[in-house]
Amino acid sequence: MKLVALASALLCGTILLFGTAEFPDFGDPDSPAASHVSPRYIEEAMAETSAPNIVTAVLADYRGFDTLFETAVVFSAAMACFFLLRIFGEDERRPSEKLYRHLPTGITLRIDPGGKVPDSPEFERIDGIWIPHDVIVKTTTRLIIPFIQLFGLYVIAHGHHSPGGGFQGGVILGASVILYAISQNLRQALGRMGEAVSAVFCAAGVFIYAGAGALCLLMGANFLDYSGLAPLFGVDAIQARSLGILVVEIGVGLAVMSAMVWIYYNLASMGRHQEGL
Amino acid sequence: MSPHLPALPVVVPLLSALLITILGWSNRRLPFPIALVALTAGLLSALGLMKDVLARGVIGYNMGGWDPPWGIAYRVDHLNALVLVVVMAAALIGLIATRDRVKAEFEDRIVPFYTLFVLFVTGLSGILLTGDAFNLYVLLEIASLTGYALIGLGEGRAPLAGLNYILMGTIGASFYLLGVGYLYLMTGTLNMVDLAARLPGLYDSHVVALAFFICLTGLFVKMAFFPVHVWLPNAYSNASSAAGILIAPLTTKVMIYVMIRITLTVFTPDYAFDVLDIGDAVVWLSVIAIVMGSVFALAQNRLKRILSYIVVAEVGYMVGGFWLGNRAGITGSILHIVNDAAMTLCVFLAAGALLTRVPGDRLIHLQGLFRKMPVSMAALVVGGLSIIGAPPTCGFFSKWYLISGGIDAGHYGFVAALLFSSLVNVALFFRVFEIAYYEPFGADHGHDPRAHGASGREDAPAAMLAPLVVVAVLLVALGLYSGDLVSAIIQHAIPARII
Amino acid sequence: MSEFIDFFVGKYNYWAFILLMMIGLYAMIAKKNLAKKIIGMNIFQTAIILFYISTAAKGGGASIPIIAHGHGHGLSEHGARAADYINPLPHVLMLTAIVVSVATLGVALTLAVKVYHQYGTLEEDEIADRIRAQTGGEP
Amino acid sequence: MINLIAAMFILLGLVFFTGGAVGIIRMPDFYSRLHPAGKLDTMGLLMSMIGIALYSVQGFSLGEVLTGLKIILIVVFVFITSPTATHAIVDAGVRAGLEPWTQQRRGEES
Repeated sequence: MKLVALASALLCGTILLFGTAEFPDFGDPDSPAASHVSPRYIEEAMAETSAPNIVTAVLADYRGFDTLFETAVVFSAAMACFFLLRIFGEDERRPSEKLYRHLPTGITLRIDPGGKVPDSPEFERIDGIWIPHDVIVKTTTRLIIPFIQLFGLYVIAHGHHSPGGGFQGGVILGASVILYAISQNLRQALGRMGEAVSAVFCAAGVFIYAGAGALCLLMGANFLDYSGLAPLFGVDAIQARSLGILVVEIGVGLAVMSAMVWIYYNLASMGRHQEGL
Repeated sequence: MSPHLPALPVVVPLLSALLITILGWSNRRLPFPIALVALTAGLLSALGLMKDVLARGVIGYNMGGWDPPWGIAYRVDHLNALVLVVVMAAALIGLIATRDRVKAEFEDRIVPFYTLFVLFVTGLSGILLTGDAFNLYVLLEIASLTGYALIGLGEGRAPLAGLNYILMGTIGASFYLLGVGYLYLMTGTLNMVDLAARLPGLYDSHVVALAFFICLTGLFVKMAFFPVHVWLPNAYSNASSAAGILIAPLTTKVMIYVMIRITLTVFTPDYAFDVLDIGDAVVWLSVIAIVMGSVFALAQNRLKRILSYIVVAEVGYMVGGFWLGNRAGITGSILHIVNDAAMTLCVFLAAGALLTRVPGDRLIHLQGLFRKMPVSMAALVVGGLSIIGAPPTCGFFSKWYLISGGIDAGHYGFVAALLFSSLVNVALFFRVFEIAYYEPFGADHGHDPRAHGASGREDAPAAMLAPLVVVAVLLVALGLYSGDLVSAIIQHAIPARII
Repeated sequence: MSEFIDFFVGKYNYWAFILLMMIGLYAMIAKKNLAKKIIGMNIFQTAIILFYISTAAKGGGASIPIIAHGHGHGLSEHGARAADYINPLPHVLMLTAIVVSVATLGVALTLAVKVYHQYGTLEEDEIADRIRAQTGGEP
Repeated sequence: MINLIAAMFILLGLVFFTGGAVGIIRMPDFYSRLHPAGKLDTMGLLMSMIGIALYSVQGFSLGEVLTGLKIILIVVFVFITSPTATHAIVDAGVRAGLEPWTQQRRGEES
């Protein structure tokens, strides 16, 4: 098997290497790729979409249809994860036993089904006996999560002018929630951003994108032609394109954030949503 | 008709899939109606597109209002309008027929099931309509990802089969992406029409040939062409019966469409058939695919595995017929896309119907089923006859075109392989029918006391039987009207240069 | 010899991507562990991303595709010159491809978790043993 | 001149990074490997970020100084997060039951 693999990989590589002889050199400014379609983007994107970041302009406007489905891919991956892994109902191995920690002493209590749940701020519900009471990690994450989220929002909103956009910002926002889930525990993260919320937000994010496109259809322009939204925004066609890009970036950010969180919930707890990392 | 019609078969299902999640999360009864409305709208717009194309010829649609090659353009001609109607119709019929199965098999995950399925159809219809090589890749991944998920949640080995499907499918899609990258590097464009315009100057370039081979290899993996078919039988036979019914008729056919589209539109027939001159080699490969698919099918003892290997053989029919490179062969290949979608739907649906009443799909489980489930078995007979290629079912006519194409091209190996495969199919299906007709109903699984008596008739639920009967009738109708289909639509789908 | 060096120096980006791709392909075929296969799949996809991105490069001092001084004063009268900025299109395409590969990775890991749940291992031959033990050798 | 100082800082940072990388490979067990990984990376980052900040402050205009400050902000964040991450990893190792390396245990193994 190893030999077969090696042979096929080498064969594939040799064939591909053979083909590189006719390729344009690395960094050749006159290669067909650099001279046929792309100059128009570089020269006109600013005038046509009012977005100085050409990548954002091409991503969300010229080739916005690709990006719509890119977002839909993220959504379907999250949905697939949920569909395949989620196990509803109680874990039959440990039916609804609950663990509490008495904070001043660090003693862990196990409450069997039917037992009385302690009602005092001194008790904290935990996932497993081995979960330590870790002040350092909890405090640090509490300190930096707001900054992470602020940065995520900045990356989404500033995508017109600097590297960034919905995908990057969405991943940063999602990472902040995942960090919260890691540093506290899964149950608490689910309390902050539940499963239904992440699912519906994920769909809603894609829906904002596709809905913006469909709104253009209703306004009589082509699908995703944001200039058709100009009357709604009350600006001229080019500014409308710029605003349209912002709207879809927000949709993308929402969808990507919830998708990341949702995938994490399902993968980390193997679909049980009881205890994760 | 509305100028925005080309966007609708993609936009409506996409929005509906999202609505299924948003609304269905609170009300579990909503997903099915929304999916039904979405696919009906999709089918209607596909039919509208077909009518427009027949009246006006090729229709273009610029997404975002940007002219190609800068923006993404949709391009609808006879070929993809036809396949789109087929895909939408098969998806709609499958959706209606599997309603009860989905309820039974996925009772707590109806929302994700329908979301994924409608997204799957969205991806397929996007693949069919798009005129942009990279956009095709993105849509391909949507259709594949949702397909992996739907297949991965089944009985027994389904997750393993799904994982293998992911690994192979990703290789296939990545090869396609690499091929598109090579083309982009040489031409600087991604639009199919623009590519076709810029490629003739590069016909003697090795890179373009390499790009063509890489794309073709990727698509072969995706369509389960013989040496790289290994993912398909496991994936389709282990999938839950609802997922099998919904996915089996569609994926491979759409991939064959993509092959035809890339070869005819992007690279043009001149390049594929004359400059490269690989037609003969691919036809021989497909001969091997047909023979091996049939032989493997003979060796199986489970109905769904038999059907899966028949799908592998049928892929060989279509690929071989197309690469014969003459008008009859390509006509047969395109006609067979239509017919094979209907046939596969029919037999998988019949197998699904049988599975509602028998515990498994091993051949011994089928004993005496003609008495117990006459309608389902009758539909299976029609589907089987069509796969065998008996007139007046539609399978006969596409096979006729394929064989006459083979004779025109002087490729008797292909003709022989087709006849061999028909013989094998006769043997296969008549073995199934014999077991189901003559052998008494097995005692080992007669838990239901009624099954033994004279009133042992207990056919599948009517909600499943009605679509099954519709498909079986459709098989015959497609056969009777295949002449019209060819002269009205398929003739226009083939470039005039090919004789 | 010097021709060969010119050839290599001019096109080393393609060599790098082919090497990565071969590593990925080898891992996908040769490794028995499903997790390693998934890693191989990811390397394979990354190789293609590298290929696309390297085609975007432009020599001669081209900058990242964000128009300088586009801040604030609306439309710039002095239009941007194509030679000053690298090609944005491959970057856009690869943003899409990266997202697709992450999504594929997510679904693949999900299925791997399910397989692990079912058989208790991710080694292919051990899984095959378990399947044989369960079904008595039938497919 | 300022470029030279910046280059010196960056070089110094790279030396720390190299030391950290060597340490990760050379140290005998999990806990002692985390030591160079945590400490030297933080130090290396500090040095190279100061270098880059100095490099970006060429003309002492407001925008450049702001850019430099933003770069220093990265260091602040890493100073907060990197020890926490190392701590969390060590903690996980203890909980997973990983025994620290000692001279004696090494003797038993060989």
